Amino acid sequence: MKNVAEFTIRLEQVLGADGKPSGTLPDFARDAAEVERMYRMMTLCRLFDAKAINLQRTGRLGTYAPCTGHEATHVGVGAAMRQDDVLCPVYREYGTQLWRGVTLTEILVYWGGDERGTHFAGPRQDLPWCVPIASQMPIAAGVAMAFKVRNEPRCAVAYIGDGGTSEGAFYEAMNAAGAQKLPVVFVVVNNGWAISVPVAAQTAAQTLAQKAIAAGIPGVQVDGNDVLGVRSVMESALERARSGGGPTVVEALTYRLSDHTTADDATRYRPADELEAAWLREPLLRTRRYLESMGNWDEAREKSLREDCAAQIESAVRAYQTTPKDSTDAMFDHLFATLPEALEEQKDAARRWSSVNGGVGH
Amino acid sequence: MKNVAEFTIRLEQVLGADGKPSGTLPDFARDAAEVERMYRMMTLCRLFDAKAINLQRTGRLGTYAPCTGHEATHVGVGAAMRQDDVLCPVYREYGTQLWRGVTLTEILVYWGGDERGTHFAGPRQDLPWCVPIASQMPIAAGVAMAFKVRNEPRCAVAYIGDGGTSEGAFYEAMNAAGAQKLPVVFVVVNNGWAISVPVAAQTAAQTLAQKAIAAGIPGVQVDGNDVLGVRSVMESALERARSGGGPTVVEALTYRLSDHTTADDATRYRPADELEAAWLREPLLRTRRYLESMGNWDEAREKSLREDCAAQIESAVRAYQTTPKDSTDAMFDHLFATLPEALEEQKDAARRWSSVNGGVGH
Amino acid sequence: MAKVTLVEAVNMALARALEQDQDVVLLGEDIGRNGGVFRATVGLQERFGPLRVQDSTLAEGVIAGMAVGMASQGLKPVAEIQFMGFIYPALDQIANHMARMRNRTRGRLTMPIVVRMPHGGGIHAPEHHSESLETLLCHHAGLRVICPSSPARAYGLLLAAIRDPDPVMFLEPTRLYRMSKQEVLDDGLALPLDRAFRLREGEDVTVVTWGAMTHDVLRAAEQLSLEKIGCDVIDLASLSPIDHDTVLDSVARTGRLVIVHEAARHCGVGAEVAATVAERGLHDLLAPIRRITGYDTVMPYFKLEHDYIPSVARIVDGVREAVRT
Amino acid sequence: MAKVTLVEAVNMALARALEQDQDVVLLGEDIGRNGGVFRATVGLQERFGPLRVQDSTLAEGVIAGMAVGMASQGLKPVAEIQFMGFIYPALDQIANHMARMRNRTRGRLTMPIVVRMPHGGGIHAPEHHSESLETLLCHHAGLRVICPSSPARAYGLLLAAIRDPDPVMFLEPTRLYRMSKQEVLDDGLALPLDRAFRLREGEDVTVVTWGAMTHDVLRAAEQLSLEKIGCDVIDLASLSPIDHDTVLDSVARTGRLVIVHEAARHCGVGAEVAATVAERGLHDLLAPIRRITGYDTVMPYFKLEHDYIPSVARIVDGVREAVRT
Ligand SMILES: Cc1ncc(C[n+]2csc(CCOP(=O)(O)OP(=O)(O)O)c2C)c(N)n1
Ligand SMILES: Cc1ncc(C[n+]2csc(CCOP(=O)(O)OP(=O)(O)O)c2C)c(N)n1
Ligand SMILES: [Mg+2]
Ligand SMILES: [Mg+2]
Repeated sequence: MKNVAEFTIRLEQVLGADGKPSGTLPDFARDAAEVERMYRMMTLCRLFDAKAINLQRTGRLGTYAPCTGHEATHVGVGAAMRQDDVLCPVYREYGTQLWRGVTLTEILVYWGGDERGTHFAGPRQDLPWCVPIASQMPIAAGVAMAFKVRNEPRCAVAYIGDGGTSEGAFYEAMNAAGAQKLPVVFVVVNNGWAISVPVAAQTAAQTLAQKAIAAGIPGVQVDGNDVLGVRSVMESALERARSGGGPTVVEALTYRLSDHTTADDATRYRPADELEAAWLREPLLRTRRYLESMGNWDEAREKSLREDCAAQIESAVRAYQTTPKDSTDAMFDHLFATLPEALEEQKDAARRWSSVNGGVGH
Repeated sequence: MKNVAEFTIRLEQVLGADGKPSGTLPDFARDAAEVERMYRMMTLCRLFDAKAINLQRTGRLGTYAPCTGHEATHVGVGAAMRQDDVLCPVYREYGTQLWRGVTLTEILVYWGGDERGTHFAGPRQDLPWCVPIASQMPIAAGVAMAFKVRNEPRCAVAYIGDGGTSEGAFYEAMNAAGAQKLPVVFVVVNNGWAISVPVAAQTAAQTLAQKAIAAGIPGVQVDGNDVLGVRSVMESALERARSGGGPTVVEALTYRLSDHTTADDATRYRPADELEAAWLREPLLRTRRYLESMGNWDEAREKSLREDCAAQIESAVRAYQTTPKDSTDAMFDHLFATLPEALEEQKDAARRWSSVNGGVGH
Repeated sequence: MAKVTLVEAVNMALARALEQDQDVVLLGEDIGRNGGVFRATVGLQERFGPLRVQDSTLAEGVIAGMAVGMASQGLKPVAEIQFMGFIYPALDQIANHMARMRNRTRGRLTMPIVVRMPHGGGIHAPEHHSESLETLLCHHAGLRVICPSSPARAYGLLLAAIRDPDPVMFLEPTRLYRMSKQEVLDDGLALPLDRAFRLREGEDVTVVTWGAMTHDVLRAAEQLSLEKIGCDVIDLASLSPIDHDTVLDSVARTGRLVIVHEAARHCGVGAEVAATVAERGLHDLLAPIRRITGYDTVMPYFKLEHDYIPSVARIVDGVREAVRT
Repeated sequence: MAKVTLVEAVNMALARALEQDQDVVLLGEDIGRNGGVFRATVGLQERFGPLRVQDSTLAEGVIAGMAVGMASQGLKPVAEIQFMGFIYPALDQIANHMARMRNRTRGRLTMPIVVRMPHGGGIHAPEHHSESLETLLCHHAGLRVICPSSPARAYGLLLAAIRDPDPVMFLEPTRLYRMSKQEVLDDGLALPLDRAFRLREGEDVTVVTWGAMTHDVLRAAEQLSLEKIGCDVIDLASLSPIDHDTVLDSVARTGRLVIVHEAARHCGVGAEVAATVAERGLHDLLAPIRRITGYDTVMPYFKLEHDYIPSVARIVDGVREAVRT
């Protein structure tokens, strides 16, 4: 037998769990204001998560997918992207979305059961949340294809979870993007679990980054709790994509510190000690330690940051809670550019019955 | 960055294009009778192909997918399998099917537009031809799962083409088979083309064997025009699967020497010189040369083999052509174990209209 | 006799099938350790082991395809699709193989498969978790499509589905999963797979429905009885094939037909019921047929879902109109 | 004015759209160098280059998903699925994204997409190459579904579909691709997307059909005219939404309705036509509605396909019965 191809998968980490540099620091990591900006957003995400879970528990929000534990990945990716790049999210990457201009209120309106949450006043071209697992992947390839057709220096970024990598759509999209050299970066957020299924039961692959090899494109692992590492790896991948080098797969190694969603109870299936150990690697504290080591952070600033976040969150919750229910017309008005005549009657009926029902049939 | 995983893809070849050994000969390759058996089947396939194409051209067969060029792969795989293994074919792997007991008549009946061709009097558990590309892959994983559940030392073998590897189902199945360590071997027949699309446009992967890395399972290339190499690589992969080692991907490098099907005209898209060059690597001649070098073959034997094949083919064509059209009842009788009452009326109508139409509505 | 919810009845039937028949194998996402996101399979992996109750990789195409492969070798897979909205990646296998294998091989390979899936809305779930897509399955010959409307019918029909030698799509209405309890005897007795159930007798109008809507129809019928309007309520239960005779018999008596379903109206299963009556029972009809259905819009996210799902008031009104004309 | 086949008319419309609008991009399997397995895109890659006319990887999910992504950024993709039987891997994208994106984002991202696909049987093709699955698409709100029945209508409707700001599923009947030629002016004029076409006037019975069956229906009508039975033949052309008014107007005059389609009967689009007439036009009906359709079996492999597809004789007989009762 003769060797015909060889591949290596590498792991990047810039900031260790102790908040000390463990690799070569990228330039932005020496800019304290920039690091602070990321830390502030990570903190906002953490606090928002707690509030959203609380709203759900008290009957004021629908099922919600928390992001606790993923903040470094989400913010690192957001910070690496340009504003005119396009994000194709799954459902819990608030850090990236907030960075790009999605509002806390939009997030709440969405999980409050209202499509208007996806109207995104900020990043107008970003895709909305995507519930059918992995289906965002071919879409991201298409977004990238649009940039290629129009010869624009823009990139698509698609998220997918460890569980999502089991769906064919993940691979189909990687493969097509590779074959057509599309400007897209696929971020695999390996948070250890897909609801109750651990990664080891999801695939025999020892890394998820190596799935890129199937498509003939580069795959790289990064410590997903290291916001500096994530941003740095993403910047390289985006640069490569933007300059015509084609797609990259970035596997961010992190951990879902919460239940899958508020409808889930992870204690049923997840060992308590695994969760405990994961908390020791969580992303916020190490970023704070690093900021402190730059002489740029202290207890007072932390306190004031938390107050800022709380205020922002409160105001978003207020805006959410005062958003009146959408009218049934909306179900029809956004179905087509122009409602087919045949549906006018249904639109009228829906409006009529809505007022009779008062919204509940049961 | 640190290295976390490394992979190598290797290529096996035992018999060179010149018919001389180019690698370590497996034991069966020293058994002239065994090699002759394979050569005879390869020859039968080649001659049958010509006949089937001719039947189609003269209006006596429907669209037919030729196998010319693939004989070594197909026969090598067949010879490596045990009779109680299960084959999940695509549509042109007659060499494997014939080896396993599918008859020439069944193949003709099938391409003659009649489901009865899949009734397989021989390999009762084999799957029928599978037209929806890549959909045989998850089925093969399921066949293997049945063996695992019942703890039987049997394997599933699934074929897929180079084009087929672009479908998500290919990868989903590999991944699931890897995660669940199923006894299945996936044979990727890389014949260079998927209808009009060359492999290089189908994927950026430099080999198709490396697609296995995505699933965390072994992938290996073999010269698909080398029947000894194919059989040898398949025997190892099957042995591994049978003993609980899990799935393997085998990429057989061969070439589609024909049009895609009789409905296709490859001259529209395929460079003539590529085809010419491929003929120099075709599988029959080298096997014959090898047999000759074993002192086991000469012109007379060749001639008598060809006569044997022609006789077999003729008798199959006769059986095919004297097979009366199936009755419309068959459409209903095999829909469910017991036809739902609601369909009795339709069954009667179909029977009635069939005699009125005389089979043609246009 | 235990009082159980619909999801508990499903669990009981699955346990019994696993116990009685070694060939029965369950597979699906999160059905093992976690017991299913609705707890339909709770305790089963513990009891029958990880090969009989398998956590699948996250790929509906694999779940369905693996079921096809297992069935082809004689097993009786019972697959779960986590929500009906996620059936799409499984449709290639369901339509092109499961529904056709027996026919394509002229009876050589058969598909004794059940595909279970939560169906419909009304539980304030995320997007894509509330779909009613029975039409997509019903249009494929070779499949049976069943939708139970009570714990007892879920138990008896699921056992029948598992024992049936052909593929059965088993739609479990999410809003009934825990709606109410009913005494269900775990006696292993199956119900017939292609019979509709007459749930209430009435002489004025036939109301055909299935699944979760059954309960709203019964409530509407109760209200209408106060106005002396008698509803003959038929729970189709089997959406393919449909027990048209039961519907036609009823319409022959009442002369009026109202069909209620949650799925979108355009090409919904209600159209098939209406069309068949317009063919075979036209002369019995004293008034136009009415369909009270979900609208021809996307199933809305939960804030508007109760504006989409036909309400009791809408049903009452529709039936009243049918009777008045 | 050139006499062209239906497939040539499709090619003409595609060429014109590519020429007129830089945002139009074609994608699909074998559509480039090879010009499509039916030659619908022949010459277009040569003329417009490989970025405007793209050979896709062999993955229908990618073709549909890429179309969604491209459309979200303002392009107007025209995707080809090689045969309708291979639509399944694309359905997740079509149903969950293409049909819903405008609604889900409340108008922010729109889906000006056309998905073209050969439809139906009768050309002696391999298994899975002859399916009529319009119901699967029609049941999804947010999609338009079009099926032309002549070269001129294919040209005008395809142009309309490409210019429409919403997703249009465009079903091209394979047995019409080369059946006959018709003069088609390449004038860039589109036809309205949601109007049925009345192809023949008659006073005795309304016959509703679409796609390839239109020709068999017209032939049947011709035969029936010899028996003094006048058929009002309506080619629906748009299967979602349906131009019910045209059907109802006709039934109001004829009092009789026969629906002819190739797809399976159970939950076929014919059921929707029948149901709507039984709701809105019941009192006009002098006789039971009749559906003459493919059977509720798997579409057979080609030896039996002409026993499956309604024949002219079967149509003649069905219409005759409708008129006699
Ligand atoms: C096609 C599809 N199948 C099933 C589901 C139900 N489901 C929602 S989230 C989830 C697990 C996803 O896990 P992963 O991809 O690891 O993402 P994570 O939630 O961990 O971020 C499943 C099975 C779905 N949403 N879509
Ligand atoms: C799902 C699906 N899409 C498209 C087709 C049409 N089609 C038939 S064969 C083929 C190319 C297959 O190429 P490859 O996998 O390389 O196999 P080969 O024919 O070369 O053996 C295509 C696109 C199909 N049969 N199924
Ligand atoms: Mg995960
Ligand atoms: Mg090929």
